[in-house]
Amino acid sequence: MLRSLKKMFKSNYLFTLGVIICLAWIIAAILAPVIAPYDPVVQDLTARLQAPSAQHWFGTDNFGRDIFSRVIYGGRYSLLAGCLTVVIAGAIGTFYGAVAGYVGGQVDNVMMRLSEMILSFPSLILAMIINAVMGSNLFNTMFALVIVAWPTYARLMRSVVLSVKENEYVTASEALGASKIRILMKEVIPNSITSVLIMATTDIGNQILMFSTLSFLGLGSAPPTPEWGMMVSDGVDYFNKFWVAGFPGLAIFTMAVGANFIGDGLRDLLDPKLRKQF
Amino acid sequence: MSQIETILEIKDLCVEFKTVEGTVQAVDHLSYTLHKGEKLGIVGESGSGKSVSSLGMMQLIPNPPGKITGGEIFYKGQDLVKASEKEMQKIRGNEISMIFQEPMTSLNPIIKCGKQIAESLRLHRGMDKKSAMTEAVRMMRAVGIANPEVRAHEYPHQMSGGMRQRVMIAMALACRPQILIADEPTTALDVTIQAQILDLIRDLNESMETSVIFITHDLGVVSELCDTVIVMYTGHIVEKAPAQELFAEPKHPYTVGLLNAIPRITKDRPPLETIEGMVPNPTERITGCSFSPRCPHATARCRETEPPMIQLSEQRTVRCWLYADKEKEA
Amino acid sequence: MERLKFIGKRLVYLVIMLIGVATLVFILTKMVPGDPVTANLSQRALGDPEIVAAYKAKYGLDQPIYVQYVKYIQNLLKLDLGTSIRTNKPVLDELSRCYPATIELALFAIVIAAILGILFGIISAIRRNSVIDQIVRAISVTGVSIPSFWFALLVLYFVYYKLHLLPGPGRLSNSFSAPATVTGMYVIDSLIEGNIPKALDAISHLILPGTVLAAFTMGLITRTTRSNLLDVMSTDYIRTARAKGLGRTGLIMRHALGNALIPVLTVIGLGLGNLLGGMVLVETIFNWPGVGQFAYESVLSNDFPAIIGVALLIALNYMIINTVVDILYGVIDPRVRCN
Amino acid sequence: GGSDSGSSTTKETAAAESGDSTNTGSNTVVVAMGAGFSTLDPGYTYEKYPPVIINACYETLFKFYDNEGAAEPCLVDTYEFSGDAMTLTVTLKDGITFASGNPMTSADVLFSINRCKNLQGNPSFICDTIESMEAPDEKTVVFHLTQPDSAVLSKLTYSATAILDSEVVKANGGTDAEDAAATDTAQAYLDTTSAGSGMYVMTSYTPDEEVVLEKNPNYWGEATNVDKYIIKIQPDSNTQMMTLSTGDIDVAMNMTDDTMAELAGAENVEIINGATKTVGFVMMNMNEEYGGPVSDPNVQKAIRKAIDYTGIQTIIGEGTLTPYSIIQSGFMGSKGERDADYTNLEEAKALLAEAGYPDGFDVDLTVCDLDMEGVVLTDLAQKVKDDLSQIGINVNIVSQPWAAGYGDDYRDGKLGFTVMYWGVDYNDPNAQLEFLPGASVGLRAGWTAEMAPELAGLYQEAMKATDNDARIVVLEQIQDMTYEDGPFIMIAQAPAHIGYNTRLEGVAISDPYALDLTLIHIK
Amino acid sequence: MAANEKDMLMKADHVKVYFKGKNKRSGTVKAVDDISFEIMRGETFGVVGESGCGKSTLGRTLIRLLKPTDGHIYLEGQDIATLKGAELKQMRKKAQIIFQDPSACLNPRRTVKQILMEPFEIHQMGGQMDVDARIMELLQLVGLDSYHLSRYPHELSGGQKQRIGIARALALEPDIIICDEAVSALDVSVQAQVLNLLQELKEKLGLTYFFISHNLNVVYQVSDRVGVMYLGKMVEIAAYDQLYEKRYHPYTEALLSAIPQVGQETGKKRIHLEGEVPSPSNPPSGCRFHTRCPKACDKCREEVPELKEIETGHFVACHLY
Ligand SMILES: Nc1ncnc2c1ncn2[C@@H]1O[C@H](COP(=O)(O)OP(=O)(O)OP(=O)(O)O)[C@@H](O)[C@H]1O
Ligand SMILES: Nc1ncnc2c1ncn2[C@@H]1O[C@H](COP(=O)(O)OP(=O)(O)OP(=O)(O)O)[C@@H](O)[C@H]1O
Ligand SMILES: [Mg+2]
Ligand SMILES: [Mg+2]
Ligand code: NI
Repeated sequence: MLRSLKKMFKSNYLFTLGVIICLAWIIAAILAPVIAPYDPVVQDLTARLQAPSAQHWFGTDNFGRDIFSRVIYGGRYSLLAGCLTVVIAGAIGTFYGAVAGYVGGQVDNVMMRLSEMILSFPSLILAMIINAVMGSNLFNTMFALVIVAWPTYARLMRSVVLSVKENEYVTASEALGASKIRILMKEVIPNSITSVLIMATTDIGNQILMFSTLSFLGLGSAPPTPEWGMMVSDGVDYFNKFWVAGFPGLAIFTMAVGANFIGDGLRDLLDPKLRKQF
Repeated sequence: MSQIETILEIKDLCVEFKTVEGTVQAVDHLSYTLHKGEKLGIVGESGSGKSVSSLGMMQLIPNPPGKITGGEIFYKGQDLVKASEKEMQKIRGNEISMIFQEPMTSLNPIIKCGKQIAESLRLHRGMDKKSAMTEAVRMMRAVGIANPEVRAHEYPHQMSGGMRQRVMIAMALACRPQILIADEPTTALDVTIQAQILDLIRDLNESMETSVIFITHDLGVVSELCDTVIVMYTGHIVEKAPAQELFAEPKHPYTVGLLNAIPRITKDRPPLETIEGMVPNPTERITGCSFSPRCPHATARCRETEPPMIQLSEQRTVRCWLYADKEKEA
Repeated sequence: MERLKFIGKRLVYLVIMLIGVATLVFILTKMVPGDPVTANLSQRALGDPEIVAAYKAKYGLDQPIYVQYVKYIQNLLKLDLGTSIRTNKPVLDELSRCYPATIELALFAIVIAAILGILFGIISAIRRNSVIDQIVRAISVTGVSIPSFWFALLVLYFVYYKLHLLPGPGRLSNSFSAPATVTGMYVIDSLIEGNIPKALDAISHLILPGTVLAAFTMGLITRTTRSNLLDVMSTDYIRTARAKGLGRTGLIMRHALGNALIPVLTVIGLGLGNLLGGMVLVETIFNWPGVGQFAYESVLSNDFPAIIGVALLIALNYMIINTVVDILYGVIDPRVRCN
Repeated sequence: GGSDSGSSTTKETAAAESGDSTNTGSNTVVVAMGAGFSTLDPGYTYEKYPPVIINACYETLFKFYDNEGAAEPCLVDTYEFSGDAMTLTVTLKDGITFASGNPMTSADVLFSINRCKNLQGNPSFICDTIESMEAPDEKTVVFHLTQPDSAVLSKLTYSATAILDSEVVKANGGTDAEDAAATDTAQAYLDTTSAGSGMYVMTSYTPDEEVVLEKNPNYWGEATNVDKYIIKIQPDSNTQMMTLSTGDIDVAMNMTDDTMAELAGAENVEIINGATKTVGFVMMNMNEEYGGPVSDPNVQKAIRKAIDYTGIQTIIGEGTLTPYSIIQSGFMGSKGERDADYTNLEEAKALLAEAGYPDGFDVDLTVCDLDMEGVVLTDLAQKVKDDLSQIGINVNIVSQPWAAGYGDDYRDGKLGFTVMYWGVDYNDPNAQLEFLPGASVGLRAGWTAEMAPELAGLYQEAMKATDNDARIVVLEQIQDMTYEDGPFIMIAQAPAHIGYNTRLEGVAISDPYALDLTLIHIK
Repeated sequence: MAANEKDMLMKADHVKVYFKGKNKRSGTVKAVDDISFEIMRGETFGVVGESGCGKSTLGRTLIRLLKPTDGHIYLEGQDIATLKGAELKQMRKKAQIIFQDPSACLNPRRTVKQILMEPFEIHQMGGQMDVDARIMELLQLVGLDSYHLSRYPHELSGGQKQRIGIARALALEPDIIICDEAVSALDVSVQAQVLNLLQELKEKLGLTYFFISHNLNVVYQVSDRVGVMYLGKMVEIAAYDQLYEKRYHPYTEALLSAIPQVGQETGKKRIHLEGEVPSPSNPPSGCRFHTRCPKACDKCREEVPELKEIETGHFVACHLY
């Protein structure tokens, strides 16, 4: 596994690139207070809407705030939101799907209909309504994202579990007298989780996109929090000042690309079908 | 059997696979000849290179990871290893055909069976749609499919395993190839169905004079069907002999072990003899005779130097130091 | 008989799902702390309790929630979606007004996405690990990762504003008046009118928003096509076909593609469903008077009947698409047809 | 009539198609304006943009012919207040016909205004002070008022009181009966065409997309040379900027300061910046339960002193004004702008210390998702936050959608500290009297009449003064009393930015109508 | 060899296992249809039959991995057909199973040690004995070393994996083990090793096997008694030596003749069975074999033959006898 990971780094440039990009953003977000040259929320109206320069690498916004600093700090929110959403939605969906797939029958039927209902629902609108219900701040937005995201995991997990539970090692465990819960937790879930993990990596990118989309629509964290989506949304008003919306947009984009590259790479690495082609 | 016509000659064929774990020498200096009308059986344990060697003949080794690293395959004077993809396409399905182990997955699920058979006719014989279809139906009847006119318009999943294998055979034989390679065509089938298929192959071999290379791990099948047998172990041929001679008097210790390990229906049921140990890991390189770690007769010489193919009689060869001196006698 | 039963079952399922969705939205909208009165009355009118009460009565908002719910579901079963609080018109009328615009754009986008996606997928699968493959994969990842609102802005700014290559927002140029409504899709309606320049103009207006919408789905389709094609290319029946002497083109076109595209169909179906649900941004930015914009406005003004209406419409769409995909599966894949 | 006019325009425009900028040379003018409305039935219109269309298709008894100044007669020939200011008698002009050809009579006036009142729509409150009406003859209407209302003439300029062709409207389901709210079904009709006496006739309306106006062939007055208006609904300012610069549209009504800047050098585009009467304000609840520290009058003073008004002008952009107090600049009686050097951090700190908060305090500032003429309120909130941080007040911005609770809390006076805006309902300073203690907006800040009885009393005084000079005296008194005190700080009058193609003239910012189409000419 | 001489371990009494199809059309699959037989303690009961005839289903039902639709299964006199909960769990200690595919029957994410620990964890036997020592003992029993303990299944060869599977089945010291195609996936040389191992364990531990295979050679090699199944029915049951002497049922006869034997003359006389096994969801009327039977008569088409004892201990279900 480690050996093949090493091989991946050597052979799959896109994967390597993805890892580099994501690591860079994560490090930047963690070390934001060290890296960022300015306070992300302090205004300086004398330096409004300045183009990128040596003082302000990414220029300034309409309050004269340094966009580079804001982008660096912004990573904290976007990344956190993306990762947490995926972790929570993944956990809920995985368990839900595993139970549905493993128990089967009517239980499966009802559970899947329920998740389908949410799936068939326009996700953005659902998120908007949830946000309206709960009020918009970072955590409520994440909550909305989780609600929207988990059914996808549930479905994936269910389909994997359906095939995994046919494996003879599951029957073997049953023959030994293992309880259903034990079989689910020890046999079924560990062997089904890989594809969920792969999906989760790619999904981090999607969730960051989704989160920034909600922020763009004005549902997200409260200003002046430097959140990427909101920064793009603010920048839309300064359309001809490309840097105001451009850099935060680029940040979202690169982060999503990075996550996708990693996800793709992992898929190649872990999916035995593709793996044999290496 | 006086003027036997050689149709295929393989010389020192080597095939390698590059895998994550290392390089696998799947076929190692394989040489043999196939005569016209001959039924050649290849037996050996799983992973011994049976399939790869036959895929090598068709230039169908998945590349990457596989690659033919040496050797020649002469078919009608042409070296298939050096043949271009275009030339190979003319040969495949036309001169040399192949059927595979998995009848369930070897047919395209979304194309009707008749059409799949007709396809090679249209490809190689340049037939039009209609006459190709007629010929396909004829072929289906020839391989014993009842009601071929109806069956031709069915999809593979509507047929049972035995039926599908017949369709595969009909497809392979449609263009009346010189050589039919059958890679474990009956392993997935029930014994009663297997018997039907074996009879079919034997009949076709007689009526069409097609040479058959029959790959299997079931020595019983070889014994029933084949004229000549090749026993493979870790990419090598360890023994080659006419079928009767081989089963009556196996020479190579591996062949001997293999034969003794087969359960037979006898009254007194002697306990099975076993070959100790396991087939070595394919990425490992073994110096000397590759069977030496498991061989009860292994000597220091076996472990150091690889034995050559030793010609015992006109039709028998064996790769074992035990027979090194006998060669001179012969 | 079997078929009828199947259709019957499907219909019952559909109705149950829709009621479920309606219930879900109903509960959600009732949980919203604000009430639609504030959202829809003027700041001034809010000060007058009489107006507020009359307004609530008009939309039945003064009744207990369960009464509202039962009434709503009853009406729903009569295909009455109620009256939009914001626009004071039947929701059904509002939806039938904006739906064609959305469908037109979504269909256009999915066609672009499918064609490009499949093409890219094939190319990159055939030339696996080559430079072209890497480029195509980069494009598909870009499509999947680019924030659509940002992409929309970029495209508008450069292609429309700076370079004047394609028309920007709106469904038609000012020089054309909207065609008489038959389908509500301008391209088709213009063609029905026999006005080719207008149809072309309508198509050219579809390109930019269509591309932006298509980007994500195209990425997905490219990916799925590529990996499926690779999977299929390593199957036994492809080996059989090669052993038959088929060349590369025949192999891919006749044997591999059909099988590889079966799962792609699901992605296309899902993509179309998502497009319809994810229109909000693109429609707002491209000023496209479709369901997305309507939904956005409705959410902003707590227009419950409208929100539920949109949700039902999109859920219905989703389910219809799923059904169509299932049926197509049957057409393409004989294995499904028989079960 | 919609579909055949559609096909006739196709021909004429197919020729224009070839040119790059479509409209040059034609007598069609394309206007882009914002969204946010869904009906063009005058009886229901209340939002910002419908007046653009209603003003072109209908007429009102009175009208503002320019942006500043008072209402002047339009359909009315003469008018007269009774001595106690409780009745208003108007006589209509002669020879006025509707687009249908029907002559206008006092019955139409009664129908229209009663309908507006009885529909109970958003704008019905405009008629609140009208007790009843009578029509002694075909040309005379007598308004009986509930109380003296100095703003009644201004109110009668409002779109909702547009005079409808009662015959046509009735034929299409309209009614002015008491129960009109339930029985009137004319909205569907009035959303497809107009039934007024205005210069134009609406020939099509595609919600959220476009409105088409064509010349009224039966117009009784003198028309301009614009034959047709296509009004595109384009909420996004960037879109408008781009379409304007490419010549796709002739007038862009919702530009922002920044998008304007992009067009600054363009040769065929003219831009106007000017203040509207829409005003952004900070509200500090007088009720301590909600307001906490900001309910303290000294804290309110301190905050007023701490806010950087010029900074806010910079952020909102060119054309922004800081009104003197609650009556915006531009209204009759307004005292104009607040002193430019009003801001004084030292004084603010001193006031804060006096209030017992020498080190400042933490406070939540609730803000909703609305925007004021394109300026999002959160931007104002961020500026306020930054300014207050200078005197040690740590503001925590809480955003809450208008529809999801903010609106309710605002209405119920439960917001402690917020940034909000106010768009004038009808173009009259009296609209601003609602900010007085005890009045509807005042109460939202927990400002009851008992808290400032003197100021509260000025409300009635201002209503009674039908004489303009007398009004001005009262209004100035109100402004002085709220200059330094009270829970409202008017922080900026939002500018409007209109860009238009130079082939037009007469394009101007209009408070009552957003844009007066009847004044635009093609050069 | 009368049945009562030896101690009877298991008895199947009119066992039926039907699978309801997903939709109405696919119908009910009568995978096991009214089968009765007995298994003596210490014997190996072999079952042969073509693919899909219900061997696995029968085997799994015997140890209650599947619930019989009808009938009784007695294990040491206790009817286990309807056991539930704790009782079922207790029963699991007495009956175990070894599977066909050695790679599929071991959880790929657990080490050999974890796999072998599992039975003790499930039955909470950790406290009662030295589990580690027991695991070592098991390993030795199946001929493996302690260094295999930390390996993952994919690091082992097929034969080794199968040995782990056997060790796991032995862990709870069962009375009976179902071997469902336990050697079919193995190469000839390894197959012989495993068969010998099973034989050895049986003698050492006094086990009883229910040995399923489609390979008659293998079944014959290990069984004391052999049952031949066709389409959910038992058509012939006999001791191995009886079967060697005389096969009564035409199907058994045909099956035997169809197996290619090493060293036999090519083209030996063979009983041809035409056609394929009919679908178990729509079995033929009467004797299920009549569609392929060379000796079928009218009676076969109509009447279902009973399993009759033709000779002592030799049961046949055929109208010919
Ligand atoms: N696609 C491949 N990638 C990597 N290694 C391969 C591939 N195909 C075959 N090999 C290796 O080549 C060797 C020979 O394989 P081959 O399929 O010829 O065996 P075989 O004798 O046909 O076995 P079996 O009886 O199982 O079919 C094996 O060690 C195998 O691991
Ligand atoms: N869970 C199930 N649901 C429905 N049908 C089943 C199920 N399990 C088995 N069957 C059906 O029951 C019949 C008997 O299957 P079983 O697996 O017992 O056969 P088998 O004799 O073990 O065959 P093989 O030799 O192929 O393993 C088959 O037709 C099979 O399709
Ligand atoms: Mg093989
Ligand atoms: Mg089985
Ligand atoms: Ni076999």
